[in-house]
Amino acid sequence: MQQLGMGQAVQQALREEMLRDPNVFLAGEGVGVSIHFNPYLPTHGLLEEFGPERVKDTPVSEQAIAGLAVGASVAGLRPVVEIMFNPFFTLASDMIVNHAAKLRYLSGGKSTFPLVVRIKTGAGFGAGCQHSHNLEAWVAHSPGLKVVMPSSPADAKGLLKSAIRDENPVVFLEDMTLYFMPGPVPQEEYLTPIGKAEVKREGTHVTVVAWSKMVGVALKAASQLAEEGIDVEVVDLRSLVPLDKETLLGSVRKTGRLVVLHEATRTGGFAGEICAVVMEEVFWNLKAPFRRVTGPDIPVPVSPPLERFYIPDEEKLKAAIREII
Amino acid sequence: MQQLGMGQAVQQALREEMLRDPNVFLAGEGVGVSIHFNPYLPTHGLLEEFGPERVKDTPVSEQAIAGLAVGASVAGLRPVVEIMFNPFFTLASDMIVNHAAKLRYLSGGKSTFPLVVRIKTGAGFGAGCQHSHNLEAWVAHSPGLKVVMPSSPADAKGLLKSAIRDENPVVFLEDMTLYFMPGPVPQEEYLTPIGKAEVKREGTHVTVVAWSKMVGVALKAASQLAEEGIDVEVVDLRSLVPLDKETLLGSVRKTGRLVVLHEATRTGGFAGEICAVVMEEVFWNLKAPFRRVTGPDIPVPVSPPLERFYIPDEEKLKAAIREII
Amino acid sequence: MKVPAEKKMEMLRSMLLTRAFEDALQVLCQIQGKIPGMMILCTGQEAVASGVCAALQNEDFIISNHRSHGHLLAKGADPKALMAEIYGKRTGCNKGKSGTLHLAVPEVNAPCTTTVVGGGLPISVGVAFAQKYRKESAVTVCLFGDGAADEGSFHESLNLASLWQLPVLFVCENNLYAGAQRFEEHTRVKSIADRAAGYPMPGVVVDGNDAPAVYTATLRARETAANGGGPTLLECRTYRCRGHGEADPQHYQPKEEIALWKQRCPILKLEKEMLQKGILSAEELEKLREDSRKAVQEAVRFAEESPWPDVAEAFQDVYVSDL
Amino acid sequence: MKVPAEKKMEMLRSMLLTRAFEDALQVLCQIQGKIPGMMILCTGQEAVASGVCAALQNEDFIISNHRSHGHLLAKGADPKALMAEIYGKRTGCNKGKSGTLHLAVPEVNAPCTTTVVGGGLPISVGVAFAQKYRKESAVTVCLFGDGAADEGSFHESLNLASLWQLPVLFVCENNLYAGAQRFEEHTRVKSIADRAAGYPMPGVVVDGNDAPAVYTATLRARETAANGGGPTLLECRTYRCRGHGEADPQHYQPKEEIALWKQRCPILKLEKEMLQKGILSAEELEKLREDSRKAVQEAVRFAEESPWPDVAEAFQDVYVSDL
Ligand SMILES: Cc1ncc(C[n+]2csc(CCOP(=O)(O)OP(=O)(O)O)c2C)c(N)n1
Ligand SMILES: Cc1ncc(C[n+]2csc(CCOP(=O)(O)OP(=O)(O)O)c2C)c(N)n1
Ligand SMILES: [Mg+2]
Ligand SMILES: [Mg+2]
Repeated sequence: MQQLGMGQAVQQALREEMLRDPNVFLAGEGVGVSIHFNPYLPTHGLLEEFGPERVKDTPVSEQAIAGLAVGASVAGLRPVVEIMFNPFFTLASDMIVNHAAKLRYLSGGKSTFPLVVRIKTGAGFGAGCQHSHNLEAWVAHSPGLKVVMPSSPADAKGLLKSAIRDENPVVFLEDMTLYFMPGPVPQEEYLTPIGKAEVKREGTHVTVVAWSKMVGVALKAASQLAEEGIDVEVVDLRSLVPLDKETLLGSVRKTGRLVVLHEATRTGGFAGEICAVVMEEVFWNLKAPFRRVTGPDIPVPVSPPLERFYIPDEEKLKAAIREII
Repeated sequence: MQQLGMGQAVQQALREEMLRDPNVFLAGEGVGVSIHFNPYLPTHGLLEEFGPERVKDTPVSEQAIAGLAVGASVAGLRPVVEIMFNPFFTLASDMIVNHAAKLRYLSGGKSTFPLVVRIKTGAGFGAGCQHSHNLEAWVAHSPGLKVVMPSSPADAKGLLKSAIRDENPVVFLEDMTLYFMPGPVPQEEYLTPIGKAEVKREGTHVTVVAWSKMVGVALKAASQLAEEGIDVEVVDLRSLVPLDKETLLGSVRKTGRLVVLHEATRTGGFAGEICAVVMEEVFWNLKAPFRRVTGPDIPVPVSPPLERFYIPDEEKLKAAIREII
Repeated sequence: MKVPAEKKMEMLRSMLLTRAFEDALQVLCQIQGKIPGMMILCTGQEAVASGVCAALQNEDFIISNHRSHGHLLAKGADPKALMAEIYGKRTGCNKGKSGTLHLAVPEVNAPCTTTVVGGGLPISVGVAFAQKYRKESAVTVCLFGDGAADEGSFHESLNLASLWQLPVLFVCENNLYAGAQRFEEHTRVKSIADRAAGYPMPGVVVDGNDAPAVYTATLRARETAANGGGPTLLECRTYRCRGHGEADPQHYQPKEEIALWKQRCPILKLEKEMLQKGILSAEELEKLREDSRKAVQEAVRFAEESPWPDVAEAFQDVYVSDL
Repeated sequence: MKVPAEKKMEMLRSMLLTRAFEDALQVLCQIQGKIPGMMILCTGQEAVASGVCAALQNEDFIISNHRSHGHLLAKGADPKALMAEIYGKRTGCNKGKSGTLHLAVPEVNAPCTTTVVGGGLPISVGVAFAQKYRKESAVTVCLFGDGAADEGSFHESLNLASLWQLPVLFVCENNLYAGAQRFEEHTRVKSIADRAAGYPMPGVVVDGNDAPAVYTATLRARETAANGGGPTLLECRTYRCRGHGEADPQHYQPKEEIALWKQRCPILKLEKEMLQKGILSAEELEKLREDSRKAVQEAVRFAEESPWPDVAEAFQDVYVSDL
């Protein structure tokens, strides 16, 4: 099977969908000509392949980029636009949250907005808190949007293809660290359904719920704990909205223990939602309190030792698991 | 004691702080001359009293309004700016979340941003989802900000005065329905500390945690349930950040049961955070699963029966409480 | 440019319909509990919507704002469905979810309306992009106020539309107020059209109370846009005769100013012109008025008699298929 | 206007310091693991920062952006504290929390720097508001790129500053690129200064590689602003000789273009002028260069020898007092 980084997998998804459907186009800052010249990056080479009519470099104008997607989608196209880094979601958030998400409802179901907003996310590249700030919890708190956060190249490809074909607005968050971690990606055409979590590892003692880059951390911790005889089940949510409650609740029903792991800051992070859902539904099966392993409630600092400290790692996760076993 | 609506209480707080400190000024859309002429509204009469140098009507430019606060505060003033309705927070969110909240950290603690952003919030006036969308969970997920949501006129006054004197950026959310519900407000000078929850009603069977307008709903439900012999404790958080864990956890430790009530939509709402915190810390005291009573995961609809259905009420709360008693 | 008589008739008809529609709303919204939410009327500004829409083809799109009744009626929206929506009834054009502030009428290519000031601008650019992408000859019109021209979205939108030479008309309805602020209290620029230089694109000012003048200016801008010549910023100078909304006592609007502009009523103006030119008789005019009153009566009856939505319907239409 | 010799000397000195500082960074950032994050240099654009800051008073404020080294050094920031911050060391001016992209130096009235493109504009308006509110005679300068002039924040800021006649100078460093986009690929306006008409305020274009010219233009705008005459939009035309950041291979920048602009080096230009006019000798120049190299060496040594912050420090400085 081909081994690709997540950027390349995204690239393949974009290429295949653009070949399949002439209504798909890309827009964003540097999606055509980029300040990087790197085949590992998601939109590399697509301008050359599809031309400037379908691969649109935009000015630095996040509101216009998001609005372009809203308008083009209601007029029948399938925009895939990019917001360069997650903190700049703020600048596009009126268009995404007050418009893309709500205008269908406001039309009484008459208008549709089949658009995808791709956002690069994740700390770990020393750029500081105005470039690194995971805001998936904001998006998930915005009815009308779907929220996808793939953890592997294969998922990224299959989920993005599904997102592009979805009739609803989808926010698709790509952790940049994953661009450079190769993984197997099937050669043949496939779609990964949005809304289905994946049990990445079966286990009996505790359920760890994670998404995006943190799934790798969870798997590492799980295999290390296996040597201590702790049997960890790892659930990769893949999408926060829709949330695959069945898989989530099924797992915790079985293990009776839950740790939620995410990179975003703790207070108000999506781990709270997971805890609440599980608590409401499977309380009587629980054997121990939950734990959340998350970024601390601080902006992401630049200094390497501080940034490393910010990002949750397998040591922190293992410690949390041990606390409740 | 004087009986004031929350708008009048806010007005008193602004007036007193402006009299006390010449560095306090107000800015926003219609904070001086308003399309309403209504003494119940928060900034009514302040332009006449303090003049156009200190009560600044701005153009319809939310980014500029929030940026004005950031810049003026770092230069030594004490801005109190208004974002007209909560959904427009999106338009100001880059300035508030990426700047007001982070620039102190980015300066290594050298610069301070003592500003207040007042935001009108809450459904119930038939204006629809682009005017009604409670986003306190977004703000609470943004390290560097404090988040205050008063439930009564007296609290609004005391908390706003504290917010204005706070050295940190504070987001202060006012539910508009409360503007027109009079309550007692002490005549003499007082401050209400930010970060202290209040037990509004003591009870032994279940803890209901609420804030803002929903505290009134909780109290109503509590007194109705009392007749059935269900003894409800009502905790008014008053601020989401800082969160008064001591009061919160103390209450659930006592009752063993928790229902969180908020008007914001369910998924990703701040109820999740409360559930997670309590679950992590007082698991062994719990007698039943938690419940969340919240707005459903839909944009706020306009049609009167639908909007009424959207807003959580005492019937829904009582049903949830009965489920776990 | 000579404006054909039938175009004048079309504009007069849509202005009369809008005026009758809103005159009814003015009364209805005073009745406690009848109509939810704010009530924002365009009384006195009808010539903008009517002039603009008379210059458009059916396939052209419009993106409107909070002051949308005139825009949508002029584009051909069904007054019954609008009225029922304003009431919040199930038969409303948006099933009661939108109310008066965000009326969406895809049937007449008004697929969404936003009450976020300035929000329509980036969306209209997106619609126009789709038109150009598909090599259509249709155009998109964005209608917005003078206040919206201060929002950042205005700037980003005009720059992008100009850069890509998109077929979009930015029609600024400068009614001299943005909320309680007079025009000169929210910007020092003398004319919104002056901002066209910054993108650049043609900037045109027209008397917004003169429907044929609006029509003519729109037709020209449409021609340019449809032929690949890019966007135009068209400022229509008019006046907000009523308050920002019906709850606004207009305490900050000079009475003489209101009186002056009421004399400049765009409907009276066109009626007079048509009567003088002999392309309209007094009887025809009375008939037109009667028609619009009847249409509005029917719309009100329809709305009144329509059922409320069921609460279960609140969950519908968030997503294309339920999650 | 005649520019005094000592002002020229001041500008030359700060340009040389910036160049030496960034030449060192160019090398250091190639060494794996030495410096975190992106490395964004202003090589070739030094005349803007130096010309602007030479025209300012100490009490004036500047708000800078991602390309800030020159701005801050010209305003008088300590190269040691900057360098240590860029390394992420505890002794950095921001204790390692900011790194190179958001250097804040309140000591020289640069209280915050933002890497959100366009983010500095509304903040600078706020700072200028405070100056006017307190009836100070100081002004605020906002430094931003041509790309930032497409953000909505630009528009809102200029409108508000003009409306309130605030003492702020909007200095657009038009280096002909915004990321990988050439100027004419991100807007059709011929000159950012043309946008001044939309607010309105004076719009001035100056050769951004000519420090004395920048100085003179800034002095004039400062005078106007400090005397209540309101803001100016000053566009300094220059060129980004290096990539957007050091990881950028500049594959989209024509080699000849880069070569041409390297010949227009603002430092060589001023050196030559000063040597010709006899206000600088070859020996003095050598001494100036030597001084800046030494200052930078010292800064690098300081940064290298400084300790890393302790992880516990990550929790400090979020709030004024911990929650
Ligand atoms: C982003 C945003 N800010 C504020 C408001 C509140 N608001 C509604 S209409 C309005 C004034 C708009 O003025 P203008 O654009 O001139 O339109 P007009 O009402 O005059 O037709 C304001 C401030 C809003 N709806 N959206
Ligand atoms: C809001 C926002 N969008 C995108 C970026 C990514 N970005 C950083 S610099 C830059 C280009 C800015 O160009 P310009 O303003 O001309 O400044 P220059 O880099 O040329 O000095 C971009 C797109 C950002 N930092 N902030
Ligand atoms: Mg107006
Ligand atoms: Mg540039």
